[in-house]
Amino acid sequence: MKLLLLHCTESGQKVLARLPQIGYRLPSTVRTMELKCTGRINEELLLSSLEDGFDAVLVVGCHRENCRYLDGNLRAERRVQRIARMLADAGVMDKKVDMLLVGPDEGAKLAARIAAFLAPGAEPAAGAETASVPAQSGGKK
Amino acid sequence: MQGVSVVMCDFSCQPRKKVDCRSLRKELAKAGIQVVVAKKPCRQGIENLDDLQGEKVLFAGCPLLEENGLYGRFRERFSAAPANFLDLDVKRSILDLYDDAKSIEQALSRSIKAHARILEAKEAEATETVKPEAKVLVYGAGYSGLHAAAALCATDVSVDVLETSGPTVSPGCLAEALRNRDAVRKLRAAVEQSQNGVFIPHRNGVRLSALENGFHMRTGDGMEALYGAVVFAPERVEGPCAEEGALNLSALYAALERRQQLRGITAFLLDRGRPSTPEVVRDVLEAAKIIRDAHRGEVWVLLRNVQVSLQYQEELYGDCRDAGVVFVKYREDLSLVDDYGSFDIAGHDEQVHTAFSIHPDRLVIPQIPRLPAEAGVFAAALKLRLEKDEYSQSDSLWNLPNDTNRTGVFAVGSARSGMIPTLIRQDVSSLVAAVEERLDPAGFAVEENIPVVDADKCVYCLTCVRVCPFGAMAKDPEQGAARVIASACRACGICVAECPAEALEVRNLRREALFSAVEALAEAPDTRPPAAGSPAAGPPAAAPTSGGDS
Amino acid sequence: MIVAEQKPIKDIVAMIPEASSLLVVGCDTCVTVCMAGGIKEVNALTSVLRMARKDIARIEGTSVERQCDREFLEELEESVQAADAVLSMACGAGVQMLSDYFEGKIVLPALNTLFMGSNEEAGYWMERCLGCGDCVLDLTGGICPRTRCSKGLMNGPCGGSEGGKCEVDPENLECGWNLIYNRLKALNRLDSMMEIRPPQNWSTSHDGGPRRLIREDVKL
Amino acid sequence: MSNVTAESTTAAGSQTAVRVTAESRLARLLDQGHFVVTAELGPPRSVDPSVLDTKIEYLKGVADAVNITDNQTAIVRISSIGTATYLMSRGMEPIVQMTCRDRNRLAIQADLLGASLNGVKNLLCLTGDHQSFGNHPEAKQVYDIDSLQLIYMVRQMRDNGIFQCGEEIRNSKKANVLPPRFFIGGAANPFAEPLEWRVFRLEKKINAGIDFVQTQCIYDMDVFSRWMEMVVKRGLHKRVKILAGVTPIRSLGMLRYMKESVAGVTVPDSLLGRIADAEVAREEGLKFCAEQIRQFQKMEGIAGVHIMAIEWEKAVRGIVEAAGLLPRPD
Repeated sequence: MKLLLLHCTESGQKVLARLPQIGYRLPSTVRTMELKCTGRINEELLLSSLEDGFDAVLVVGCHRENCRYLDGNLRAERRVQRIARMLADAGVMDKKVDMLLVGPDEGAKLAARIAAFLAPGAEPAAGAETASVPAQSGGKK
Repeated sequence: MQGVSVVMCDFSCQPRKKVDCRSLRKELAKAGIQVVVAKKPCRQGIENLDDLQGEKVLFAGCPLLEENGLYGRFRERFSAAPANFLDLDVKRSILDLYDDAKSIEQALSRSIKAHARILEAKEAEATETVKPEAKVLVYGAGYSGLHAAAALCATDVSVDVLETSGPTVSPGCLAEALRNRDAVRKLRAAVEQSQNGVFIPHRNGVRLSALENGFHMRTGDGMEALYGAVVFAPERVEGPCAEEGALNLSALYAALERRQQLRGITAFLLDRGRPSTPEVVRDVLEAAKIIRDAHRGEVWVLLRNVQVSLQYQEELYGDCRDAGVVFVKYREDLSLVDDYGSFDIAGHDEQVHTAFSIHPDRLVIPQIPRLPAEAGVFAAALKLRLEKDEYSQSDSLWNLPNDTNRTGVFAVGSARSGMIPTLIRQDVSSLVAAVEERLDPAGFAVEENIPVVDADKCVYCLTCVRVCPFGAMAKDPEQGAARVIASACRACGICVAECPAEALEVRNLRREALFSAVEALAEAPDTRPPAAGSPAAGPPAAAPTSGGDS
Repeated sequence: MIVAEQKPIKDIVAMIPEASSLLVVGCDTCVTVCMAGGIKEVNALTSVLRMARKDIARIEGTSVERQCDREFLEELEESVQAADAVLSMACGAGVQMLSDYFEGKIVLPALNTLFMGSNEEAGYWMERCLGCGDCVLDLTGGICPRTRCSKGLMNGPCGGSEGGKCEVDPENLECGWNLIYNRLKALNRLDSMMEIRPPQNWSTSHDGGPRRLIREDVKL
Repeated sequence: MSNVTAESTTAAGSQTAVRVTAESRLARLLDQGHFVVTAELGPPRSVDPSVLDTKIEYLKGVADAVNITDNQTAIVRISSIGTATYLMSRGMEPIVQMTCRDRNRLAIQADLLGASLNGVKNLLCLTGDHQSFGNHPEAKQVYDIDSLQLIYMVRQMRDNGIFQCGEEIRNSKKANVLPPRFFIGGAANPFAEPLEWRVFRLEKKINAGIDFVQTQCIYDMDVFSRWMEMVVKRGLHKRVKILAGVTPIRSLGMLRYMKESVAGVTVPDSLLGRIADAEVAREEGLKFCAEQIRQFQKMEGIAGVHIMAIEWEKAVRGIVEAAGLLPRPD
């Protein structure tokens, strides 16, 4: 399960930067991409990310009423909802998009959401960690 | 990617997580990226980078380098333009990574490649500075507008004051104006007598349009002027009472102003329908005191649900209690019988649980002051956001107290918050600083990542003009396309996301660069098998909830 | 401007027949401006379809200036011929032109064409004209009663007008005749509202059959 | 009547036998295997009953049921249901024609309830002529539903006891479902383009729920025979009672007009020649009409004839007599 975090420079970046402080490391299948504001994220970016090979995209933006650009986060949220609905209606079950509104100090919330994305139906987190084996990409470039 | 070189910290500060620079170099060389490793750059500096090739440099380091000003010095040393330099915090990636040595390099190369693509697409740009017009327009000659104008005039800024037809003092400052009768007159005089203050009557509509370096105004009389900044201080107006014979606050204050005798019982009826704002309460209590003290009248204040956030409200309550004002907290079932301008009021006092009935000599029903229509038009022309209660300041505005969503437009008084005289005085002093900064003759730099319009692609649908939260997009009839007002743009990218014709691009993060960066991220192999879900340090409550393949 | 909206994606996915290649064609004029069928929507829909219809080997998207002009459709010759089916993201006129031009191809509509209207604010479009072929705006203060009145009355307002709102949607819909009344009153032209308007000649509308406009002077 | 519900509560499109015999005389006669005769009566344009009385006189005892047109050719006349009620009071059985041009689904359903209340048993569902042909060409058209949808709607009302919206046809939750019960007819035009589609259109109408069909007036017996062959081949004649339509030729001019100006009517040149050569065109026309009917009686799948003597009801008796179809059964 490959997950892309599209996050903003404000709360999104800050919450990511503070993850090590709460002892959380991003799982290896998670990639991050920073944008100035989640308002830049549109349908095209979300969908092309999924097409590029990500199984899910999680948009991480600021809380409501807290966007530096007034309503970039709300615009992103609506677009994400629209695409989520569109994918569900189109019968695309293996791809997901979601939005998380966080404050800089809500690393645990982000971590929980990532975990929920990555381990649907799998063993609990601890088990997953012990099962981890260094990956070898072999011939794949 | 021939043009991009990477300078990377050797991360010797991370003894447990050594980066194998050789394998990383090899990995990146495949993509045509040269890597130069700097040894302890944060301590030893970054001078010895002679074999650096390529025009564009991606510096992969940690926030320490930025904090120590090393990036700045690096840019100076290699005279790198902003478009040719990008810094990347790889320390976080390293911390996030795993004990397995190989995976660090893979993860880093992935991240570096993605950013190299972004850097590659960065365009050289001239550093844009905008030289603003030297004048300020103050919209509104009310209490706050005059304060602002007087303060600005005192700093040698040229000020035009647009005088609307509203009252000289808006509700909220009535008490202040009455107590200090000369204050308003003095403020006005200060503007008039200063060399640089001019009053312009607001007649026949005023048209305002945004320019790169300020605003253009044209009055109905044909007068035209250019301004570098606008102070939005509209006077709010209290509407008339629905009950014939009852007074609104402004009418009562006019009576007090005329020194009319207000003997007998004066009843104030508050919170009808909507809770009263603190300014209204303040004006009411102030009037009550005057009526008690100067007119020997009896005062009843009927209230239900006052907003109790005003700083000095308790104090005022106290004052008025001392002055003998009768407070009644009425219930919903208050009866108000209008007998041709004479009122019978009966109800139940919730605090002392008794019924009451009064027959006041005059009834005052304060109305919620409203922004006059022409001020709304003015605000719309500037794309100012009028939030609830018609304030021009959004909750999410973060900068200085006077900032609005439109750069170059500042708010004081009722446009900014409640009409609280102490607050207005504080605001005006910060306003003066903000305006001075804005009108700095040296100019101000525009945001780096502003959007650019591809006029060939633009279908002139004006979506960007409508969605821009900062009023930074305008129509350009000459070009037949949308235009970016760079000085107002805050580079959020909302317009780029919304543009239906894909005619807008963020200057330094073009669609192609962004998409190929995402692609690069997706292409990179995982560092661990996909089955490895949450790491041990993950949140304790991250129990899986739904099925699916993993 | 013609205003349209995308059909529910479920319907679009279902209407596309078995094919080995599909071409999605947008239109750069009205439907781009109303954000229903421009290049951006083409890209998004193409992405979703690629994920939803994995049975179709090739799904591509493109866009032309105006689908309602043959001359612009010429540009599509090659790509349409290479596809088994074409999904048009234009208004009904565009879909029909495309289907006429490429007769042998299955041409499908991705949009529901809604009305001729205005863009009131970002994300809000409103019907302004029925295209009845017999304009009465000179008599009604520039507000069309046939379009803005739910009943299309010509001698309104009816009894369902309350507080300036129409009974059909008292929350959001303004009574067209109330608007006309206020406008005419402001223009001091209320007398034109007192005239009894005779029944309309609907033969200039679609009721007279599909309409054609022939300008001999231009045709020459 | 109970067998109607029993027989045909299945969705429209199933092959239900026509059994609305208990109330509709037309249905009963068809069921009994009689070669039925229906005629057409155009209501007059004023409330003067004398015209109507005369027309009734001409058709009484000649036609088993009489079609009452509904604002035929989009010209305002007495309403079909109003005329039908008058006819019933004079002891005749009407077939009410209902078009989609002037009424939306609300008005149609309401009128059908009213018609049923007054005893109308037969209904012919039509799209209706475009208003531009009539005397109110500026009128706004309705066409809320088309003839197919109308047929299906009436069938749903009759067999499932529901309105078009799905609500049951009853006055309260406890009351009985009492829908209008009609012997449902439709029109078929074997001569309109595209010819090969015409049989399928009939089949579609059968699937929607018609019990009988009356055809457009026939002049070209060859084309009609070919159409009937296709109908029989598809077994449609077993699913619907087919009444062949004829319009007696009054004059050469009328025939020419029919050929040139009426869409969906074909007149072979041989017929045109025959009438042109005749001494008295009118008599030759009546003779041709009777000949046609005799031919229909021999053709497989034709259950009767529908005589549309436009504003010439007087001629019907002679035609029926000449075709050997008098007296009519009870």
